[in-house]
Amino acid sequence: MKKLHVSTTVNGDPAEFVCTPDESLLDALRNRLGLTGAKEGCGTGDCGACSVTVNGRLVCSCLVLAAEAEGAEIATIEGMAEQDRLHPLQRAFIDHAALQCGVCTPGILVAAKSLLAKNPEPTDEEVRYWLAGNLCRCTGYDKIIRAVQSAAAEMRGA
Amino acid sequence: MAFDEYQKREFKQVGTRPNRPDGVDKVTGRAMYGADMTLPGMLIGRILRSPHAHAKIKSIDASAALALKGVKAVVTGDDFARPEDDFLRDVQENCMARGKALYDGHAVAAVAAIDAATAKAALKLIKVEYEILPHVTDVDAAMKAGAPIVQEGRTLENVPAGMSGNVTSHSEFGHGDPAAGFAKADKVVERSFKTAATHQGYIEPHAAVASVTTDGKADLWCCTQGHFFVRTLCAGMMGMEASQLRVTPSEIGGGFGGKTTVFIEPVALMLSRKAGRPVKVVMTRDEVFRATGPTVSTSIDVKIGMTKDGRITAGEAYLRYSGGAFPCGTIDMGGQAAFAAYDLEHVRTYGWNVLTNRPKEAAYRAPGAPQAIYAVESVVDELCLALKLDPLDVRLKNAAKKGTKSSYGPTFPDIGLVATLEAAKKHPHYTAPLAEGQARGLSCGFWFNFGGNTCVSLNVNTDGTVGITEGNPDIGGSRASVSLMAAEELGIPYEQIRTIVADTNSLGYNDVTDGSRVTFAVGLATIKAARDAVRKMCLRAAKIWDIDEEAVEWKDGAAVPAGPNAGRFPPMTLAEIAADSFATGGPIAGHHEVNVDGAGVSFGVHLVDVEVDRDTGATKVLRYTIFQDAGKAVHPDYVEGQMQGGAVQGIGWALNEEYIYGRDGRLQNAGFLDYRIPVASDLPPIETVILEIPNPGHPYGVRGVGETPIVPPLAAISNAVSRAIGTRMCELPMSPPRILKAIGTTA
Amino acid sequence: MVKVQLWGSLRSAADGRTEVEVEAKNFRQLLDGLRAAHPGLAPQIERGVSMSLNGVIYREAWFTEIPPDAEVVLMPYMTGG
Amino acid sequence: MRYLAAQSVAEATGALAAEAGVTRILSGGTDVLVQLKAGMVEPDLIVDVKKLPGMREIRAEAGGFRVGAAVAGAELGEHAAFCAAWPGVAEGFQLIGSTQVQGRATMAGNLCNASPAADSVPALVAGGVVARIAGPGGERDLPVADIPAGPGKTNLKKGEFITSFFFPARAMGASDAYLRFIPRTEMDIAVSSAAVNLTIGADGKVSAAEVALGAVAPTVVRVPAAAKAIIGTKLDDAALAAMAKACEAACNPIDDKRGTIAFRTHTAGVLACRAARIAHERAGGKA
Repeated sequence: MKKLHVSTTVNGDPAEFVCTPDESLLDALRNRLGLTGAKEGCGTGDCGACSVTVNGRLVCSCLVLAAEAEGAEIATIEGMAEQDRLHPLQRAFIDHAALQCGVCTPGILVAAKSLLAKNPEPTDEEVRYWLAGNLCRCTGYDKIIRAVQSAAAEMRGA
Repeated sequence: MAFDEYQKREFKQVGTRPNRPDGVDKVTGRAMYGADMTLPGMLIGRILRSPHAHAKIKSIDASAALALKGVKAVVTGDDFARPEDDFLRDVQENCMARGKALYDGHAVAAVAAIDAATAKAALKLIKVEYEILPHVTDVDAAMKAGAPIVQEGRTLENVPAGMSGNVTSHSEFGHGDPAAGFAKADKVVERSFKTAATHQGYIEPHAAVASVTTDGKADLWCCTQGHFFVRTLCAGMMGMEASQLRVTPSEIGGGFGGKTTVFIEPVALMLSRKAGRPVKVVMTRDEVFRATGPTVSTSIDVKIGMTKDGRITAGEAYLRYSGGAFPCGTIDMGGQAAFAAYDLEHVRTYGWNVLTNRPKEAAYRAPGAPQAIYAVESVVDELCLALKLDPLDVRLKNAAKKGTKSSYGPTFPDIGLVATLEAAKKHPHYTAPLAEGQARGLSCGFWFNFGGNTCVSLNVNTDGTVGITEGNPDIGGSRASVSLMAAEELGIPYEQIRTIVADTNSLGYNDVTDGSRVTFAVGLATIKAARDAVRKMCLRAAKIWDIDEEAVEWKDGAAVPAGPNAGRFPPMTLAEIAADSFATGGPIAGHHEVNVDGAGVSFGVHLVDVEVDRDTGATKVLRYTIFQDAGKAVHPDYVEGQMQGGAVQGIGWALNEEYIYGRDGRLQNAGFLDYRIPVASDLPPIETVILEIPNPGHPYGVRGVGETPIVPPLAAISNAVSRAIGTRMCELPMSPPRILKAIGTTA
Repeated sequence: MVKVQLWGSLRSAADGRTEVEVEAKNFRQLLDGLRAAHPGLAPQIERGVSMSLNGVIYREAWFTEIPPDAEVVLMPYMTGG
Repeated sequence: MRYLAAQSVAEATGALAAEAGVTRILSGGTDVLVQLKAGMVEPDLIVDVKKLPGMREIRAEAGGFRVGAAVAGAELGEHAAFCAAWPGVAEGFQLIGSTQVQGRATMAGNLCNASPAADSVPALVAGGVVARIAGPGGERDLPVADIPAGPGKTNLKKGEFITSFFFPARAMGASDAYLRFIPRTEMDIAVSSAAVNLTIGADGKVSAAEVALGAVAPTVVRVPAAAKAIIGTKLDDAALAAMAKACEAACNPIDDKRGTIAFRTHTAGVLACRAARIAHERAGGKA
């Protein structure tokens, strides 16, 4: 298969890679750019572990072709902290023990950040429905919901 | 000396909730999981799997695959020597079939190629000639005369004559005379149940990177619950010496028992050996469902007798478990656990393990217990309803306690069942009003808990900080708990300790992270290793002060003279002793190696409220509360996390999760779309109440907590649903079509 | 002599009994004694057994001392998740 | 496999028509990428149509709306005027997959994947929505109801793809609703589903209605008899019972891993009645 050259922006920095036409954005991020924070839990859009944003829109990177990244702005978990300052969601997840094995955590954080950008004061139910596509098998979600709400409150300055 | 007696003490750090040491790595995407590892020159391995449930493999022709540009090696079952040991042979044949494919998804060949696309293309070029054989996937069908025999000659000596050749083992537990007990009952209920096989559903698929060199050495990185066991298994299959195979565990993205064995690791090693290059093998989600280790599927009959005032007079259970295409001992755990919550004069369980054309079972949180206890707790609930008795009162009346001869033989020491039941009874949840269409269910749960082989090394750094090396992959925050226990024992701040999980060359053998053993056993070894280091530090202080070693004791992180006669010296802190260590005899370290026994059993009680939509059969879980004895909660956040996570897995099992096989013997739902694990919006908050009834077998009173919480949800929810619809549900999962059928809405 | 309780399915290997007596001061001697007195138990002992001693379960531990009048229960070797 | 990010409709239809092998349209990609991954399809050419003019626009037209075929669920959900006029369409579309999938999934993809369980289709069918199709021979319009031909099959010809949907002007007192049954609260494929589009007349009675069911036949089905059962009524119990019966009669489902024939048939009726009540209330109707 003839490879394609893709120029894109990842976490604000220019990035280039070559990929096969059928390659997913997830595979390109992980294998071409070395950004292994997004995980493949299913490869079919059912678990959310590969969540990233493309042009500000939350997506499963396993359901995006790498070739579609041409000219796009991609944001991944690796770009969530600002230098040595963790994002309030990242801190809240540690403080509230909202992770156990942690493999779903990058995807959940990316998804939760996207929720709070759209809705800074969600109800628990809104958080639960927004995150329904992010499977977590360890926590039963309880502490995740609490952590998101705590970060939301902090970000509102409450 | 196998275990330490518990001694009551005031804790300074144990019981607090500091941040976990691996937290930042995990929230920033830096933590390295199985599939995140890359080596120079690495090839990608893929596995070809049987599309048939049961078939003779007549031939495998890989010539076309090998001829494809970029393909470096092909492996089949013939590449492995046939192990003499039955257990090892079963594990090997489960990793790569020999002669027969025993289930849909059974590995038959593997390739290593320069990239994933080439490997995928190569799989299509491997020609396998199959002779399809009749198959059986249902446990009851497999026990019938004339059922297709999955494997010949696997029946143990304990199986009564005349049973199907698929029955591999039989066990019987209990005491007394159930017939006499039933005769004394006012009401006897007998019911048959079925439970579907479920999967652990860890989000991280299995992944391994193997690098075998021509001098016979090998390195293996993989996500596993027990890298020492991986080494034992792989070295055995590869004909290697343990010393030459170093296994390093990655961060593990969930296991729950499913990563206590090997599936792809020996395949990656063999591919690497043949190709002469490192090879990475990562399972797809489809492969995880089809070819790793789900739970047993079961068929169970339970009979229980009760007097009008709620005393159980006898209990009996017949348990038929299928652990798939290979023999499995889970039935023994089910038989022993079934009636563990009850103090019974007459109790008996009979169990059979049965072969079916399904993947080989692996452990899943309290293996064997949830199914058996579900059946028992359902019948107890039905008796409570029939006799108009309060289900908590009945359980309190019959609860196992200290001095009870357990249903599996031993007399219980201090246990926490009565305390958890009493906590449930006084909790506001138990008396909260219910609306029309809603109902409340409850169930007890139990798990044995294990100890096992454990090694811990503790190094005192010259700046007064401490590094701990342990050998059990951290699946739920155990590095935090281990650091906490060391901090407690040493008297230094938690933040000054870093605990890592080391490879197989860095420590002696550590058992798999299983049986809820880590906080208990690794914790115990850590405390002992810390005490070893403390003894050495006291000795250094004694030398510096020029007094007897016995005249020095350890207090609040410092050596102090033991009494006024020892001399008057100011406390010498760990940091001070460490700073001078080069001059006082060299680096200071403590270590401890032990096969730990004395794990205390753990009981839990779950309360759940549900609402059933009578027109669609949908069940909504409205409220959920867990009461569990943790012995001592070292890091309460992660104890709660274990309880919540286990309960939600049980909720999934009760309502939606199941392996669905078609008539063709193929798995119909090998993905997260149709294998429905609970999502966030399915659930209410999961409230937790931790009780602390100290385990006499641990210095801090710790009991394992990880497994018990998956046990009660099955019956708790089934009891609630049965009460809500007015009909006893006897099959799991209680999917909406089954509920509508039970109500009678659909024929 | 140590009284050892066996689980029910071992009955046929122990002359129809679920409680047998062997001379033993520790777990290893207990296993040796059981094997000698009841060869039918050997296959299960090979596969693995645990011992409960006064309510505490030992998975291996040959040299665990068995005090007089102790409650000793033989159990299958436990594996788990 | 080749990937083409088409810059014009002509380039896209031309490339699709010229390709002798297997082709796939990429708009949201949420089905195509799953099929690629599973090896269910190995296309020779994938044409990305998202960047074509108008494909991601929602604009007013003839008192109604024209919605570009590559508008994602999340985008449509953010269009307040559309959601007010067509709440049933919006909710059906937005039930597909997760938040992440909503960032990508399109109605055109959902329709052309041609699953009888497609969540966005019943409300489109009940709403009489018309698809605009581009092809090598130019444009044509086709009602959504006529596009699926069976599971996985459509009536589109080689080289054709959908460019937009036209939602006609809404009468006063018109609204719609869509409900599906899934075992979880999210992330599942519909086991059965129902859309109801209705108008309430000046007399307070239902003056017009369309009912469409999903996952109970090889394609989404219109059920005129169910619509007839509620027309001229205020959705009294008898009318709803007759509607449920008509729905059940229209069902021709299969037994599979997601549900049984009996379950699908029964719940299709239940959902239709519930959806009718919601649409009725939205349209300003009073029981």
